[in-house]
Amino acid sequence: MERDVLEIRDMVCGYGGVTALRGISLDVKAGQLVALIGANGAGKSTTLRAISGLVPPRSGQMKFEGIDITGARPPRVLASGIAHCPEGRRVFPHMSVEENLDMGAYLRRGSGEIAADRDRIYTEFPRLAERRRQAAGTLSGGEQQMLAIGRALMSRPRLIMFDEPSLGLAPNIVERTFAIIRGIRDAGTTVLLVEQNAFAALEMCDHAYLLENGRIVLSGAGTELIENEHVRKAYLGG
Amino acid sequence: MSEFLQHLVNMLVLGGTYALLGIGLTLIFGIMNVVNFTHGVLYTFGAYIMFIVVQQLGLNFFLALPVAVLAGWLLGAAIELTLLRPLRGSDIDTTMLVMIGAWIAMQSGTLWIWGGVAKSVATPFPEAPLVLGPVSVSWLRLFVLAAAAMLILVTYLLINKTSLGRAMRATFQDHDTASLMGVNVDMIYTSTFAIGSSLAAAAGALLGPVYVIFPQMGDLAAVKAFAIVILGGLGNITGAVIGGFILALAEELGAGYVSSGYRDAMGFLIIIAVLIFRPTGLFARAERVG
Amino acid sequence: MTARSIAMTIDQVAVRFGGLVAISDMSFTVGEGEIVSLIGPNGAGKTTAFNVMTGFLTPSAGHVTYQGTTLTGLKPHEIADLGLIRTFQRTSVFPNDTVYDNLLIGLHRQGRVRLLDAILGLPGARASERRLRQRASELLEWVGLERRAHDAAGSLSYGEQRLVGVALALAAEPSMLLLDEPVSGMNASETHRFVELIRGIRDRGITILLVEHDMPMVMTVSDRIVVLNYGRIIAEGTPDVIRNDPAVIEAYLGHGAGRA
Amino acid sequence: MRAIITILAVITLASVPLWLRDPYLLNALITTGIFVIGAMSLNLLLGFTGQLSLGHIAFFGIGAYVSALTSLGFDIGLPGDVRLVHAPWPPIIGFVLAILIAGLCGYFVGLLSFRVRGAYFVIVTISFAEVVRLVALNWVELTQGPLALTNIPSIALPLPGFGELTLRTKMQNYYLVLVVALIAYLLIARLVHSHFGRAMRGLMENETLAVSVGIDVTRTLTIAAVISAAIAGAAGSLYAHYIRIIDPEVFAFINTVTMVIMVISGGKGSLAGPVIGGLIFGLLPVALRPVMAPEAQWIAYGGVLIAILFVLPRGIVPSLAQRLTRQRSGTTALAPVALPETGAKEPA
Amino acid sequence: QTIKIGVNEPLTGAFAASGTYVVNGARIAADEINAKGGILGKKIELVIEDNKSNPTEAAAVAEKLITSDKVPVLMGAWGSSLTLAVMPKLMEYETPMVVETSSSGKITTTGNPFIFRISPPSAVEAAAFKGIVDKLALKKVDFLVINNDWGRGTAEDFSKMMKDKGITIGLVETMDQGAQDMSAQLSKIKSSDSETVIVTTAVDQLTLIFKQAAALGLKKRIITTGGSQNPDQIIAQAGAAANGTMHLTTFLPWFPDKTPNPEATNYFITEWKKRGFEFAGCTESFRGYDGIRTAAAAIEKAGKAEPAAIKAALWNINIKGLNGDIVFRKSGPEGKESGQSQPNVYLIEINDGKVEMKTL
Ligand SMILES: Nc1ncnc2c1ncn2[C@@H]1O[C@H](COP(=O)(O)OP(=O)(O)OP(=O)(O)O)[C@@H](O)[C@H]1O
Ligand SMILES: Nc1ncnc2c1ncn2[C@@H]1O[C@H](COP(=O)(O)OP(=O)(O)OP(=O)(O)O)[C@@H](O)[C@H]1O
Ligand SMILES: [Mg+2]
Ligand SMILES: [Mg+2]
Repeated sequence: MERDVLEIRDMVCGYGGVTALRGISLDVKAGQLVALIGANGAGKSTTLRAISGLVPPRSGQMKFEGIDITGARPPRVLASGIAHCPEGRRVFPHMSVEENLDMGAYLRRGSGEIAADRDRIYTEFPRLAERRRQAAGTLSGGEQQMLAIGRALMSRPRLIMFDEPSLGLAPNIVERTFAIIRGIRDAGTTVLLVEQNAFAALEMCDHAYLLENGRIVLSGAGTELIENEHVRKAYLGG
Repeated sequence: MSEFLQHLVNMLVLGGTYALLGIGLTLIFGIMNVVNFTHGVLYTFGAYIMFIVVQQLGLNFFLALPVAVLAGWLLGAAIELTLLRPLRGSDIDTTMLVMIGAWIAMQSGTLWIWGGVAKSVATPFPEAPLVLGPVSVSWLRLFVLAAAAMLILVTYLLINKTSLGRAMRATFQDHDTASLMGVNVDMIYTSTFAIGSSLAAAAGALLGPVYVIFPQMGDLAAVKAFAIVILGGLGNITGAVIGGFILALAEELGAGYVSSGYRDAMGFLIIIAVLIFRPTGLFARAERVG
Repeated sequence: MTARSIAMTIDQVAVRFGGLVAISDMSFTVGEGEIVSLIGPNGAGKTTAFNVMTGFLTPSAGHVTYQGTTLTGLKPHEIADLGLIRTFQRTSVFPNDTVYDNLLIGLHRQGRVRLLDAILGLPGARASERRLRQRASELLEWVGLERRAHDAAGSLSYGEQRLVGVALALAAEPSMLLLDEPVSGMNASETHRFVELIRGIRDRGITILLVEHDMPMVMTVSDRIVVLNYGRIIAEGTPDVIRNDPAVIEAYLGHGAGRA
Repeated sequence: MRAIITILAVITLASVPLWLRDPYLLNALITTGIFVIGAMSLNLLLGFTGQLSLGHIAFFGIGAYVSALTSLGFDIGLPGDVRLVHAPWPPIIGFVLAILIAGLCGYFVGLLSFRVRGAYFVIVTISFAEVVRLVALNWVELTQGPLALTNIPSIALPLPGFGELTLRTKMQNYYLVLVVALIAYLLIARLVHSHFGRAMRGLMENETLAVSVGIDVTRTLTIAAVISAAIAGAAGSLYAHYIRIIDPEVFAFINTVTMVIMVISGGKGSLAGPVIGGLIFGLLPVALRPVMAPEAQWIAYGGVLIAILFVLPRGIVPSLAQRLTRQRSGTTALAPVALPETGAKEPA
Repeated sequence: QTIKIGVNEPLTGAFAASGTYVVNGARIAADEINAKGGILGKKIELVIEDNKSNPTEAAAVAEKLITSDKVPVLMGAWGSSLTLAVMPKLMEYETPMVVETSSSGKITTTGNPFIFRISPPSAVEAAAFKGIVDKLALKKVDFLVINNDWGRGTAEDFSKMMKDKGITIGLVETMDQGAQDMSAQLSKIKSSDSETVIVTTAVDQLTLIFKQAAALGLKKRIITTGGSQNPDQIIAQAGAAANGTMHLTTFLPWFPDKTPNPEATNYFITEWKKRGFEFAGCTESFRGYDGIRTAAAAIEKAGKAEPAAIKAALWNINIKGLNGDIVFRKSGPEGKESGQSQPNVYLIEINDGKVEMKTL
């Protein structure tokens, strides 16, 4: 389990004239849960977008399972085994809950297995089962978030990236979501997690990176970061 | 009474025509969000393909139809690749204007190549109409009605029941996220536009022989198509069909019982009235705030 | 608790979407100058309640009264004119304008001058412009986004956009503020700072109704909490009462949330 | 800086008749100018409230008919054997009435626009224009229908103490159009830079949010529609008195399309956009006429349109302004990379 | 050194087909004249401009032809609204124009002394039709006309004439120019109790009407007016549906010998075919041919290529056009009369896909 599945070297990227990431290097080992924390605007989401190919990197290199994915478009990144649950839910508003879930399995074949996965998600989030025919755009914020998480799980990735999955979820659902994330990690899926709920994220992760102003300024085991004075002050409210 | 029956039959035939005009546009305008001013040109294009294949090459009418559809598909794909793809992500008004430019240029090109004189296409259908009591209807138009119904059904199934259709809808609701789901959005853009275009060409190929074929024939068709698509709610195929029949009914009864000068006015008044009471078309999508 | 006058009354409000009951028979009040939190599971109807209070939705039954005015039939902007201002759960900014211009638009209520004055550029209109710019700068500083003043609001990160949303609500000069999950997307330290901001707002006499899933924050800041589940009020009381209410723990807090 | 450019532009435009003696080119400039006024009014709606009026020619045409009928007089039967007879009035009154009545029509369309947005507004405006066209075509007693209103008098300016000045020459008409255009430009500029203009922008970008901070949609959109329609009506009146014949063809869809081309190619939402776009697409046909076959002229016209948007996708003025600021400050002015919200927007 | 004649025609837009026909006819006339040595020792040169089927453009084109190209006389502008838009320019620059197609009565009645029209306004056509009416034993007629000056004018003038003859007028239905589906109007006419329908519109809509009337089982006598019908195109496109229809026309290319000027007709038709144009276009293009010959005759008579002289000379010409003698008579308010010539009008019938002349 010591193999690096995801290796990122000196990645720089941005939007138009803005540079959002100023040279990021990070490694994610197989089967680990890696957390990425940082303040608003630090570049966490951009990092995930760069990995999944939504924002093309300007320089640097990315490898997944030894294969170069630098500059690959999202479908290829997904096909190579990386799923991305984006920030801000991003459900397809005029499609039903069920169709949204099916979109998550777009690249998969075999309707039987897909249906089984869908049912598993309905068991995890019974609320979604109640609303399976409702247009996703009319769901409440938290319901949409559950849907976004479920949809990302539908692709059965080997590496899954969550961008603030707890956003807008009720405490009991946050608990369940974190349990799910731990569960898939335990089942062998690698996880890259961006969370504002830094305490919870650091507590459950195997390794963590702290991002500030588009640079990685700190990394280590989750518990190490929790102990860190700067992290406590700036991110844990202590 | 017999006049009324005849009007009703006309309405059915015309409504089918309108629905056919609407579905191609529902894809491109309703789902893809491109204000597609080339819809009318593609309609004209389909009709001219029929003219070339049937009248100039002397091939079979029924063989010409799929040729026209295919040609529409190709032209649509070409338009998307050359004109729309470079402007992906631009404002909807920018792409609209590019489509206006393409419309003007292509229509004039048609005029240049074929001249302004109207053409017509011979069909294998008998000239004598089908007479049922007090009403008569031409065989050709019955065929068009049947073909329209089939195309509408196929389109409906494609959009609502296939994974390609689902990917199309997803792409135009949020194309970044769709690509995260593994959708090849470039392919979807091109194929949606191409399918919509082939439907426009199909409408032209079917209706060209019913009417006559000339360079500006698509303009009126396009205006009606826009009205129908919006009346039925953007992207809603069932809505477009019902919208088509409502428009046909309004025009038919408007011309029959109000005044033929106000025939088209009736259609537009209905549109205004419907939108006053249902501001997002007959079949609005559910929306929420907050 | 001292007897205070009532700012808002929600009276037997119900909302249905087709067959779906989002809120049923909801009644509670918010006192003048109070901070009340409205909490509950996802889909309980909290945002829907906000939509009713601010006129974006017409309730299927019941009505809302704000400072003696029944809000039924009022349009959202008329309700905003009464000083009842909300924020949105989703990020909501004017994406193509700079952050600074966003705030100027948000200051609409304070910047009204007669159309003719504005067109003719009369001194009154110009003085008003100056005041607005002054105020926009203050607000910018207040949310700590000075650095981003001239960036398009749509290009900010998620969390930054949420801050703009709150600043916009404040720009509209509320007498009562409805905040829909204001700290979602903020970390613990940022939340901390935000709690101070909210207290500051309340101290200026602005009533606050808060929807939030961040329990530590809700528990520290609220005077009173109302709990919704499936569109019904299942509990109401001080943070201490709510924290230990078994029904609330079961439906919402979850058993691990004791730490909150 | 901007003021200097504006003043220079005005001086240049004002000097044109002094050195340009070719009546054909002056004629082209005058008709272009009239359409530019129409385009500016369309820009007020499209560029500043985001509502695309594809029936904008209706207001222009209404202005033209009102002005023509006021100055020609009419005699029509009303229900119940009443006749409404109107004796000819001076064209200048027609001009004022054109503005008022077009504005009134704008009011009604504005009320509608409070309910319908985006594509739905587009189709309502198209429908409105078509209905108006059909009324003009079929109410033969009033409008002479397709037989056209002919012999419309030229505008005469009352000069107190000196009687009247009838504007017959090209030069006089040129200055008339220029002055009206300037007034319209200033009016729109003041409007969009006021707090009212900000309200319009707010509505355009995020209506829900705008409403929640107290912006009145109905009022804002109605005022914008009224002013826009009134300006278009003024342009229509100028058209009627300059061309001196008017028939229902004036409502042709292609005329609206021409204005839309002028606005978007020049840059919607920028004040100078419709002027620049208008001059280009008003004069392009004049430039193309001698060099190629008629059909080819249209193809070239469409081609130029597409080419401009490929190079300057946001329209000439905004795209160039963006490049200039980028060069000057060395950094990019930020355009937010489109990240759609969960609620899909309807097309405009 | 040439003598210029301005041609202001729709070559693009809705009327492109007709405008192009007219221009092609005009070219034949110019080539013929030049082949014979031109006029006044100079060749004539046609300055052809496209008015884009748009009145504003038509006026601009007139301005260009007169001021930039300095043509002393124009021909144009096909449609009535196009011609009407040009007329103020003629006054402004005092330049005459030969109107070859437009039919609106207004053109010659509003007092524009620079207008010389060789096509018949509907009143003239109605008057010519008067003699035929009795032979057809009409009792009650419906109208289906294009909703423009031409259609409306025809309905009005023919109704007036027929009422005087004791014929009852039934429905007057209109259709928009460009409309493709006339079933509603035809259904209404089908259920009326008239036996004849007078139809006025351009050839494309005529084709559609015949087809749609056949599809609806409408079995009434159809008579078309206006002379723009291109019967050959109708026969080709409407097929059997055209059988039995009658057409009022001003030119008889099928029977050159029966035309007022057989020699010219034959020359024109031969030339037309030689240039590879469709025969069907003759019924429109002859107007351009006659128009240019009229203008040329006036220049010759004037002895110089100057507007005022040409205008004066137009009053004095007398040439044999393809559809009759072109001689201008005064029309309109006194002192500023326009010129109007009286072309011949014929009735033809389509039978078994062939054009037959009805002797009147
Ligand atoms: N679409 C965009 N266009 C332009 N700039 C952007 C865009 N998205 C993000 N940025 C900029 O990139 C930087 C990093 O943003 P990013 O979204 O990665 O931050 P983040 O760490 O995820 O913050 P948050 O916690 O608020 O979500 C910010 O300065 C932001 O303004
Ligand atoms: N326009 C609508 N159409 C149909 N159902 C709706 C609509 N708006 C809301 N709902 C439903 O009503 C319920 C209440 O939604 P609401 O947004 O008020 O929940 P909430 O309490 O704010 O939840 P969250 O904490 O997740 O934001 C949800 O189940 C939602 O799916
Ligand atoms: Mg983020
Ligand atoms: Mg909510």
